[in-house]
Amino acid sequence: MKSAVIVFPGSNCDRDAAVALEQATGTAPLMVWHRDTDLPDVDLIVLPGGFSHGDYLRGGAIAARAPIMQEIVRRGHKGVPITGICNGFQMLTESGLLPGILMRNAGLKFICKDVFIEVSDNTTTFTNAYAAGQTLRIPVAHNEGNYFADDATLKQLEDDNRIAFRYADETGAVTTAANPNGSTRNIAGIYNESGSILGLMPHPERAIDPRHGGVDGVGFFTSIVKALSA
Amino acid sequence: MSLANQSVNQAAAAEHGLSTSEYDSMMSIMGRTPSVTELGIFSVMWSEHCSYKSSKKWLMTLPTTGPQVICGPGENAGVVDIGDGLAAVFKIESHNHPSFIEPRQGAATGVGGIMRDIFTMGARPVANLNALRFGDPDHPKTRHLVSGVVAGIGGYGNCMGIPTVGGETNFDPAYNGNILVNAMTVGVAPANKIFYSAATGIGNPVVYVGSKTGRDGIHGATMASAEFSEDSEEKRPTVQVGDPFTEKLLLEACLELMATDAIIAIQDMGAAGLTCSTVEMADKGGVGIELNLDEVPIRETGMTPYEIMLSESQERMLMVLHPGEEDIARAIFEKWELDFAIVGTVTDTGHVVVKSGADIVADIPVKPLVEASPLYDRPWEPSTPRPVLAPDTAMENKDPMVALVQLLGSPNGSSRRWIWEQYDHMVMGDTVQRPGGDSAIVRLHGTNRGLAITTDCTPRYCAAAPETGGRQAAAEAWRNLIAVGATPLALTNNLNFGNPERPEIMGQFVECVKGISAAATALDFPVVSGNVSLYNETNGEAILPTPVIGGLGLIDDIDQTVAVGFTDVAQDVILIGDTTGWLGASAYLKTVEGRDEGAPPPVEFEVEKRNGIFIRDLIRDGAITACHDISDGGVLVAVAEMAMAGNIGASVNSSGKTPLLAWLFGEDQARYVVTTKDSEAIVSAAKMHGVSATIIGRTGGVALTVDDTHTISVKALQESHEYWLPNYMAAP
Amino acid sequence: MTTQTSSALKAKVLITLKNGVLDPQGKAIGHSLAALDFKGVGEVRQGKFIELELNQTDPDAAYAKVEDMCKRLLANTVIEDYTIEIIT
Amino acid sequence: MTTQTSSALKAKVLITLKNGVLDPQGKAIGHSLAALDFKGVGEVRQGKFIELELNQTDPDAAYAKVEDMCKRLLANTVIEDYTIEIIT
Ligand SMILES: Nc1ncnc2c1ncn2[C@@H]1O[C@H](COP(=O)(O)OP(=O)(O)O)[C@@H](O)[C@H]1O
Ligand SMILES: [Mg+2]
Repeated sequence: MKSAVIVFPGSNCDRDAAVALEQATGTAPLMVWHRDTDLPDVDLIVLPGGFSHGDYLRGGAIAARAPIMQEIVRRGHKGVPITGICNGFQMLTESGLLPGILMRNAGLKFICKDVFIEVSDNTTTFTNAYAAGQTLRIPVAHNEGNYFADDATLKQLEDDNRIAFRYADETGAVTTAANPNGSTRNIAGIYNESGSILGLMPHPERAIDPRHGGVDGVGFFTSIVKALSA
Repeated sequence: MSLANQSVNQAAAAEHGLSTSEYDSMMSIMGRTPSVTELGIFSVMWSEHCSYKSSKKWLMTLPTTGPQVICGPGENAGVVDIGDGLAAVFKIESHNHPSFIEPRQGAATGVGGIMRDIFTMGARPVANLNALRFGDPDHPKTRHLVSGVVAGIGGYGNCMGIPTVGGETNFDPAYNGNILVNAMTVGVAPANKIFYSAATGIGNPVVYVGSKTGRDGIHGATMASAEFSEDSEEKRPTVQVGDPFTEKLLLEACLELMATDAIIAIQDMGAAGLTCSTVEMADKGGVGIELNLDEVPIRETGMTPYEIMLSESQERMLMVLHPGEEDIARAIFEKWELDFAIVGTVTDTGHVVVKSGADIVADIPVKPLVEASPLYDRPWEPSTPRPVLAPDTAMENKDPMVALVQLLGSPNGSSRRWIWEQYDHMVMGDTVQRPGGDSAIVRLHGTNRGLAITTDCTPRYCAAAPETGGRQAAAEAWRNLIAVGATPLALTNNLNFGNPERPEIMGQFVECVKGISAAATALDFPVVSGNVSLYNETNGEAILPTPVIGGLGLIDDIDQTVAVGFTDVAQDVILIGDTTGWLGASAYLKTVEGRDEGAPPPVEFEVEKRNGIFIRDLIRDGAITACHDISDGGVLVAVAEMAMAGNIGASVNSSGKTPLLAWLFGEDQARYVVTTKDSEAIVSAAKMHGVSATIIGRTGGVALTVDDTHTISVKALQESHEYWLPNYMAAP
Repeated sequence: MTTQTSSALKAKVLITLKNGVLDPQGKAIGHSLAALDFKGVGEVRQGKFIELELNQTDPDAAYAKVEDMCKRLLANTVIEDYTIEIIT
Repeated sequence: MTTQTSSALKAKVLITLKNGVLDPQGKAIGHSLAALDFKGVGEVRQGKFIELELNQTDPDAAYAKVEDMCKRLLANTVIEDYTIEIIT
């Protein structure tokens, strides 16, 4: 399985994503600089976390207009699996690959801590190693993770079962208290229509090592490997 | 800057903060009337901040060497060998005055500045820490300052992608008019590829990279050396705005260039900007440098040479390159969309010569400028010793659990979670002990080894007995490294004091330095870098003496470390070290009884070492399951913190030690609480090593109980511990 | 980006949150104002203000260009509206 | 803070960085516009726009009040300037 991590000026979870991918796939991903003109054929594209362009204007906004994003959008429409983590999720919404937008956290503060998320559907490229309804403990670290979309979009997401993860408490109950950032309907991650593109705020690449953030993120990467190497 | 238009005379020099004798020595070095630009250069080079004129005499007494030390004080940061061909590069730096004026930007640029010091030496930063001191929580400015400083530190470090893994935070009315923001960064570099700042090679190009130069922070360096007064609001426009995004690019570009062999010398532009970096690079290399200001990338129109030389715009670096490597370097900086300009050459004149258009605007001999920089032996008064209090000084019928809750829920005793959750402490995937423990542990990427890092200082001890306070600060840092299983390697220090022209303040400084020096020598814990921040006072009210110690330790195997939290039920709780019930200058007396009295606990290095090495070996042998050093609040607070972190209760037995409150809350030094599955082995090993070890309790249940009579649930402790700071910050 | 003193025009762009979109920053400001004892303050909304120097002379062309900038970058039209003013 | 439809006045406040203060956001926007091939864009500066409903009727009193708000909360006068417009 071949993967690429796109590096933007200000990306800072690119190495973490690469470590996780290498651990899961056995090969290091290609690290592609945002100004590189050609993107090799890969099975998976990762838009990593960080502060691309300093998060200036809006998180992910400037990166989403980078020339390489046109190619990424094209691949996305062709069905190439893409995942955007944190700042990468913001790029996906800003580029129109996913609906809605990630606004400033309701508490107006950066927030870095472990949260629990509930896996809605375990049949997707990104979640097949989990059980449906499983609760994962995964870190978040962001300033703008407050998902917003209009009611029609939200209904569509719900109807199509495209809400990938919701913030929950330790027992899996989706409650207001468990929502770290004010996100609409506790949304922590969403899919595109076909399920080939996933954006999520929590960092599965920070939960692949018992010494660091736990291992609940490992399934995310093994799911991908299983889905894409088959 | 009206100053720029003045003709240079004694009055102008005085406005630049030069004394009469400094003015005279400038005149004799120059042998003519200096230009305004030259005066500006003298004034910043001779400011307290750049010249260390009040402190140098005493700093020279600190022990700075050891087999592990690759580079001690004098360069951008200290460098120690950490084995396997790697070096750790670290330093702490203050940004106190700017953070008081504009907390968010002041703190942010402080973090940016210390990170530049680290990557200038070729190291990738792997961890940030921050030591903060704020005024009385009830002071009208405090909340705003806390919120701004934390947002600024987080904003900068988070954007850079460097985890902020620890620090300390105190509140005391002595900081009402003068908060302290000390930022520490640790980086890792190949031990054989450290970059230094000595310019060499006559004719070699001098290159400017990073952001453009604007009118930011002109006279920041002299401001950081002047006491605050009511009108310091006037100095506001000198505050710089940080751009962490540009610094992230600068970091990556510099490390990319450093992987080639293009760089001869490199120096970041910090305080006093282009002036300080040019003079230091020339001085260290024993050469001259000629600068052409027309080539300096400028952000604003109409900047004068004076302004360009003194600007403190952030995110800039100066380098000397090997001739012929300019294009390689330029291509890298252009890739990262940063400015790159050849602004000068290394010369054999021994002068810094600054040109602007057809004019020479400054021509100063480097050696005299640096060597004649004033050094003072300021008069100092020894401190008056406080009486030693007897253990029965504590209130007789105070319920210990009520006191415990009070301590854990007090401004100085409560959890700092509200702060560290605003810091990305996990990015880079190597934080194996997060904030909240004794030391943070950051794994060396791709290995099973790690660095332990902490910052420590107990200002109330330093105020009560400065030398003891200095000894204690260094010993506590050492202890915090030990407590996770690390071997302490070296320390960095940030000496924050009031106005050194007052003999009693200078006395605090001198005695604290003596204490640190004694501890560093005795504990093989040399001082490899540091920073001095003086004149921390407003309208004559000085801060508490606050010599912050940043400690670094090495861990050979991160699987042989422990944390503070209880790990299981039915384990024995052992107290290591001697307990006399020392309540003088304790948190208990101050917080619970409102008494700031008594001599602080003495620090005995022989005991310190014996106990510490014993603990570290236990951790390495896997003999203990949790460890916490005892500091503020004594044994009971330490046990409570272990219970809260592990979510497991414990029963503690004083075995009739009296007075009970002194035994529970006294702050005797060199002590630890550990838990184990096999206490017999530990007690007998302790006996063999001459270490005192007492089984004082057992883990289990959901409550913390003392002598079967006093009890409180762990949940109630957690609630009171976690309540204060977020609740305080949520109030309008 | 260079600083051009010869710019003939300036554009001022206000970017505001659409009606109905929650504005936590505005709300927080409202709270703080109340805490500072400012009475009679109704809703508070926070937006962005962007000023641009444009090196051109025709205000209509400038307007069209800035509108294009808003659509393509400056505003996120999922939640934001923009208004443009060209100053000659 | 309550939403008062009976507010008699609105205040619009623009908060801009003082001249000479570095504006990293404006700089990044300028870069991005250039990358999107917008030509002839000079300096770009980003500020804040705050709209307030005020439950009072006298525009002069309202102005004075909002100015006080700017000094005490809305603007960081160390690095920012503000301009106020009262709309009746
Ligand atoms: N400003 C801060 N930033 C990050 N972590 C902090 C800060 N202040 C305190 N901490 C963390 O809170 C914990 C408790 O701090 P402290 O009581 O000073 O510890 P100790 O007594 O062991 O030195 C430590 O893990 C420390 O790193
Ligand atoms: Mg400790």
